[in-house]
Amino acid sequence: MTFRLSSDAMRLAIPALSLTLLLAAVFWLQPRAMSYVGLNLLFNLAVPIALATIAQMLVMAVNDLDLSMGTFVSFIACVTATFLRDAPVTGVLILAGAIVTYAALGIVIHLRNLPSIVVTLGMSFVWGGLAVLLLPSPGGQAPDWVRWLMTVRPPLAPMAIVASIVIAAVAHLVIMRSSLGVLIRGIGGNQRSVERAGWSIVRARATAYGLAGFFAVLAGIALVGLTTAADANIALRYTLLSIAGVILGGGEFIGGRVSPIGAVIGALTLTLAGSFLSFLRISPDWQIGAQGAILIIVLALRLMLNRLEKREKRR
Amino acid sequence: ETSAKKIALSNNYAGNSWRQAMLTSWGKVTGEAVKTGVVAAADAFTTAENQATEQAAQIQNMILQGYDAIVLNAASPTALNGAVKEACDAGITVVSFDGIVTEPCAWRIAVDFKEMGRSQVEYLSKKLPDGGNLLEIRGLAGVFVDDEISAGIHEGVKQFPQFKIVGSVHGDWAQDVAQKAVAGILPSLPDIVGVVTQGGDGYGAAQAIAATDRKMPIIVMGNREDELKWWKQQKDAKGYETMSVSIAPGVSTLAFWVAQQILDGKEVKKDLVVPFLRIDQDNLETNLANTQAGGVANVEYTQEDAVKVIESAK
Amino acid sequence: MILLLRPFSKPWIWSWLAAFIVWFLTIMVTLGASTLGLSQAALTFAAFSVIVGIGQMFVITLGPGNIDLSVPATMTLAGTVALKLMNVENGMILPGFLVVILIGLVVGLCNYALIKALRIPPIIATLSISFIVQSAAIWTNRGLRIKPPSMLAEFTTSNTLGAPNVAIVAFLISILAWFLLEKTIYGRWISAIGQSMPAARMAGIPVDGTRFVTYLFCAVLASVAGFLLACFSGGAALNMGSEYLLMSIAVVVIGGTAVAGGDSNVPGIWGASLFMFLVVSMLNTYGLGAGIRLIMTGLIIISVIMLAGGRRPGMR
Amino acid sequence: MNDVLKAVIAVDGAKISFGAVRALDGVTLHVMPGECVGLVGHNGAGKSTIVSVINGGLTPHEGSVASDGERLERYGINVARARGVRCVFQELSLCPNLSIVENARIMHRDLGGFGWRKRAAQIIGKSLDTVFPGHGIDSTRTVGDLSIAERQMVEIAMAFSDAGVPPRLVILDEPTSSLDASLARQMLDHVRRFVGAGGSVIFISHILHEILETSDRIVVMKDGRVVAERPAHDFDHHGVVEAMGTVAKDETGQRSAREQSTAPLVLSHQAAGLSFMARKGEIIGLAGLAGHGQTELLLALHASQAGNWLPERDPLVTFVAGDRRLNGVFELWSILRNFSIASLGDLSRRGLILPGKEATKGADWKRRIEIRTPDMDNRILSLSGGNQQKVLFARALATRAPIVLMDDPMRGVDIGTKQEVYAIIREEAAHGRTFIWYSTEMDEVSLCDRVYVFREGRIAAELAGDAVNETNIIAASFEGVAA
Ligand SMILES: Nc1ncnc2c1ncn2[C@@H]1O[C@H](COP(=O)(O)OP(=O)(O)OP(=O)(O)O)[C@@H](O)[C@H]1O
Ligand SMILES: Nc1ncnc2c1ncn2[C@@H]1O[C@H](COP(=O)(O)OP(=O)(O)OP(=O)(O)O)[C@@H](O)[C@H]1O
Ligand SMILES: [Mg+2]
Ligand SMILES: [Mg+2]
Repeated sequence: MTFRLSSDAMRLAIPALSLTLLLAAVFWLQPRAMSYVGLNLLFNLAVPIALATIAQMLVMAVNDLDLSMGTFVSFIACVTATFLRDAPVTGVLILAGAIVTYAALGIVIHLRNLPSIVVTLGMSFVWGGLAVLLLPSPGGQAPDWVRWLMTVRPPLAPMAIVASIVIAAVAHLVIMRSSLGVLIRGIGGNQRSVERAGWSIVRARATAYGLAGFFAVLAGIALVGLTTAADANIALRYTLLSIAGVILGGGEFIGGRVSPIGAVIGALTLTLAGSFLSFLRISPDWQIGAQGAILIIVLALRLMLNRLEKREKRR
Repeated sequence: ETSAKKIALSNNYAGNSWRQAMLTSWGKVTGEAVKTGVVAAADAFTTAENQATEQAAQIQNMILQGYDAIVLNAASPTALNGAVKEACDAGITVVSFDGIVTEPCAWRIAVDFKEMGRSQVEYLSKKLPDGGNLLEIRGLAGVFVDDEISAGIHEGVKQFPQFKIVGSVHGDWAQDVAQKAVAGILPSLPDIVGVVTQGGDGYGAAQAIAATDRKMPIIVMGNREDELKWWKQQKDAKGYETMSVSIAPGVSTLAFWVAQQILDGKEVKKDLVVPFLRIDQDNLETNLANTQAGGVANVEYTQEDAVKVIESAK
Repeated sequence: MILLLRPFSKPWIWSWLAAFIVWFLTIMVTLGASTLGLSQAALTFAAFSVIVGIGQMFVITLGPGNIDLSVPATMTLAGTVALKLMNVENGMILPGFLVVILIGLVVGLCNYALIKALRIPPIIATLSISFIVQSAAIWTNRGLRIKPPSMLAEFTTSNTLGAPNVAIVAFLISILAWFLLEKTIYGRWISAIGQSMPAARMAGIPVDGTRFVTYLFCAVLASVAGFLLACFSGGAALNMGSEYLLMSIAVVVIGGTAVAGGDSNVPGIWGASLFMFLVVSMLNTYGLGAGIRLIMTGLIIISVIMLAGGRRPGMR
Repeated sequence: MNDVLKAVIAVDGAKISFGAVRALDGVTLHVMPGECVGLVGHNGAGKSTIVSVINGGLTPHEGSVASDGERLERYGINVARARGVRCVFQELSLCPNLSIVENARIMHRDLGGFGWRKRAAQIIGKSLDTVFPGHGIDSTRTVGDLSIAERQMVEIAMAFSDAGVPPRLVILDEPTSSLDASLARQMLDHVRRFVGAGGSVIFISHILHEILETSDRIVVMKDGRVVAERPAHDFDHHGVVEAMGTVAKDETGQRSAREQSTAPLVLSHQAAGLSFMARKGEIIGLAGLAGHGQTELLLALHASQAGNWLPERDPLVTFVAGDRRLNGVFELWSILRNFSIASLGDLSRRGLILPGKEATKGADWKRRIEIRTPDMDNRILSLSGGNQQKVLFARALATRAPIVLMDDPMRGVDIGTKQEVYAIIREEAAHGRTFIWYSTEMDEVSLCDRVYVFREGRIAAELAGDAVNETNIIAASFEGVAA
């Protein structure tokens, strides 16, 4: 073979294949899913997860980890369902403030050389507290334009698919193709040499965090658009889901090795895995355990494909 | 005639004894109903984590699977509205209970949680006419039920101003969390005469207080077997008096029958109310005897019960 | 002066300082009347976080990405199964305890088997296992709360010479952990692996064996903590471990262990565990609402790490 | 004084200390246009530190930096780059997760704007073609997938590349440490071309003949000071070594051919090509062009002997890493702990470490191999690159393992130390230890009893006794390629 897969392409091929296999299994179990409406139902809740995964990926690209993703998205959801609807100007200001706070976190973490895990763990309490203050009991309502955006029915493909493609494309352009993306990933790969080339690491890290904040804000808004209302605990699981999504998509914890398209695929895979389970009709006792099993199976699949790929490469 | 209809239970959490009792009741009653051919299927689905987003996905999957009705204990009264609306649009009957949803197209079998909170203070006012200091144990912050019960309790305190809440902690409806929270605040509290609770936390509070040399205040219980057993011991030993109140896990079976009745074409009001299950000093023993060791005091409903509830709402 | 300042270079001092300040602020509300009660309560509840925290610390020391998310589920399963097996009989305590250890070993084995066989990041592997373990806990007795044998209930809830028994147990475990880390070859090995796995391999360290033992150790400690907690609170509940997921990680990192691995410290875990309990007590005592309370907790954590942080490059 | 006016960069009286260590103790260094300055000195002499000063990464605590006769008060990385100062660092400093093109983007700050990928590819491609004709490196490849030699080539090409600001002074800090002879030759030729065209180069290397034949002027550093500075033709090999303060015994070629074919077999391995075997007391060389499978064989030998699950009481092999950042040092640890990690079994009782024994053994080896540090409890990263390498050496030699695997371990080790290590190796071999030694330096390969020559991942030839010489090895390395 003269054609050589770049390591980026490899990083992508595996998650894409596992998603395809899983999708085939779901269609086999539930042929009804193979329709415009069916695909939308399968995937629309993956849209906010995909956005949160991209956000997490940006933080992971600079060798950090964000443990506050879930509470942050919950907080944004609360803001969206209250201020953004009732007082759009204030709402937008709060969202902008949240993004600035994220960027500031990046700065503090860099300047004081703090472990991002601890800082974001602390922030997860702060965002959670703010969300509880904002919505002590669930409620609020999605702004109409958000609701419209998330329920619009484009021709050809359902909203969920279109949105996923758009998110993947935009994130790919920003992170993989632009100079800014190269800089951010460069910090993950070898911060020292980026610094020696004369770049300001603080500024770059702040930008990475700010961008992550931006994508997380979009995740919160999209989530409210789907659920129509918010509560303070609405997205707590996004922390783990987003990390799992990045990993499933071929990203790594350190070294700036990430793949935005993979991350979106990872988020879709995770969502689909849940549906696959409910189509299997397992006894309630073991339904939770089956979630673990399916994760394991998907990852085993990844490993198998990885091996195949390696063998291919060696030839 | 509903023998061809399929009903699904969408449950958001399975991590405590109340939910487990609820699932057991569902399994028992619907299993019978499926066997006798009342309905074709009644499958239970549980999400791994107590998360609205996951449950929304679960409901969307149920739509795909072609269920005729979805019985729902919701993680959030509002955050599932999108998914519930989609189910209604697909022609599916949605009946929510315990954790109800606000989406108008769904039915609600509600418990008056506010009254549940208020009645605790009312009870205390009868036992302790002079009033005194109260400790409030709340549930999980940001959850609808917690907010409702707490609002009821505060309403009660307003109504009986001889009481004053001097401390408030979150026990997350778990004995060990409650125990920890109470143990932490207790040293700094003045004397307290009563503990108002939300269920699932009374025994933990009792343990925490027993570990100090304080006099045992009146702790309102939440129908858990260990709470009742502790109460019984205290009652036998020194005539301890209190009451216990909670929603019966078997309400899931009521929701099942209501869904069945709606599928059968019955006219049913969107908002139904079930009474909460209250245990008092005199019926403690009978209730304790009827409660499974380590479980929750329970009532299961039959089709006739459901019909009665529906009739009385008209 | 230099002697006075020297302790401030130790990473664990900050968590102790924070715990002390919060403790002081809390007892000041009652002008000191609550000193004994609060201290005992703090020691008692910190003990559980210390036990799970130590296990988590060993795992985190193994390097970036190593973390055990199956801790809560393991605690639940161990508590549930052991209490069911003992069935309130004092004579069954020993078998009960053996089962607890066995559960820890099996969970640890599964965790490492997955990490190794599937080559997946531990965070994902242990998460998957935790779902399965949680299911197993539900399946064993569907969340019924069975009381602990009277001797165990008595032991876990009483004091010896004013110190809570559970705290004494935690203290003994801490001594063991400290000894392992500081004095033995094993301690050197995990620290080496945490700094660089390839380098550890080339230095002849049995990397897989060491990591495997570490995951076992963490799971066994979680299991023991679950068992003690179930006995202490009068029965196992299905959600009793959930608090300890974030808690076990928080006490490790606030305690000054390097999140990037290779550097751990035991005293910090105690400081951090006391702090995590006391901060909630303090905010409860001052009567702050849940929202404010959460925000304050978060800000305090960040301030502690800001004061303590920036010690050494490459901490991230 | 005219000097300072013309100098591309003139450092005057620079002093820098790291804690108690005086890395630079008043160094004055002027680099003129169109000259190549060779910088030599023992490990830890301060060479890399003066590089950091010129490159703007470190601000001297005392002293000044001037350029083109203008004293620069606020000198920093960006000022240096704007004046055309480029640097190839001692440790590899590309981002392994990025492609070569993307690394070029990082290195050249003002390459941005639409279509930068195309421009970057052109720039780096052109530079690679000039420095290493026939390199065969595709610039869209990810750096992490390249061999260590290829990475070094890219880095060198990157420093000579021109994206707007042309390079005027290129600093090469041990650039050839991972290159084999032919690639090193190409690079040195380019340096001469570059200097001939008016550029300036600071060239640091421990391989003295490279310095002697490439530089116009040689600066010798010792303990943070410049101790000698003369035109290159005034120096010879011996003179440089003497100036460095090392008592040189010219030992190259002193190998006495030993006949080992009767010694017992201790290790054999079926690799691709000829089969590999090692006998007790042998020094076996792995030669050939860099990156042709030598390291892989060492890793395979190690993996097949070292237990991953159970601790071994008497391990058969021990390993000296060449890529010390990746699989050598433990960065958080002290020098002592880094040294003792492989021999803890002998320094302990029932799994308990005996601190006294550990310290004694550490002090012993510190003396034996001259690790330049005031205290073995200092952190390993406080050592210069070469001294870190010595620690790794001591780590392996201090074990009882009968076979020592060495992955080009002399990278960055100064010539005095090398001679000592060679002596130790010979002595240990005489006592029955087996050494399997991958080296990119011909001098070292010639020290071996027997040599396996690698080509394209296979063992292509085996040379023994007097057949071990440069001509035969080069012939075997290129056999078939030329044909
Ligand atoms: N970051 C640092 N912290 C502490 N000491 C340092 C640091 N960097 C260098 N040193 C010390 O400064 C001295 C000079 O080091 P430098 O790296 O310049 O030596 P070198 O001449 O490049 O040696 P080599 O040939 O081994 O690379 C050494 O003693 C080293 O230990
Ligand atoms: N070179 C080595 N590399 C890795 N582990 C080792 C090495 N040598 C010994 N060990 C391990 O270190 C521990 C101590 O082993 P060692 O043989 O040194 O015991 P000892 O101190 O001789 O004990 P005793 O006094 O009982 O003989 C054991 O767990 C052993 O397996
Ligand atoms: Mg150097
Ligand atoms: Mg020994």
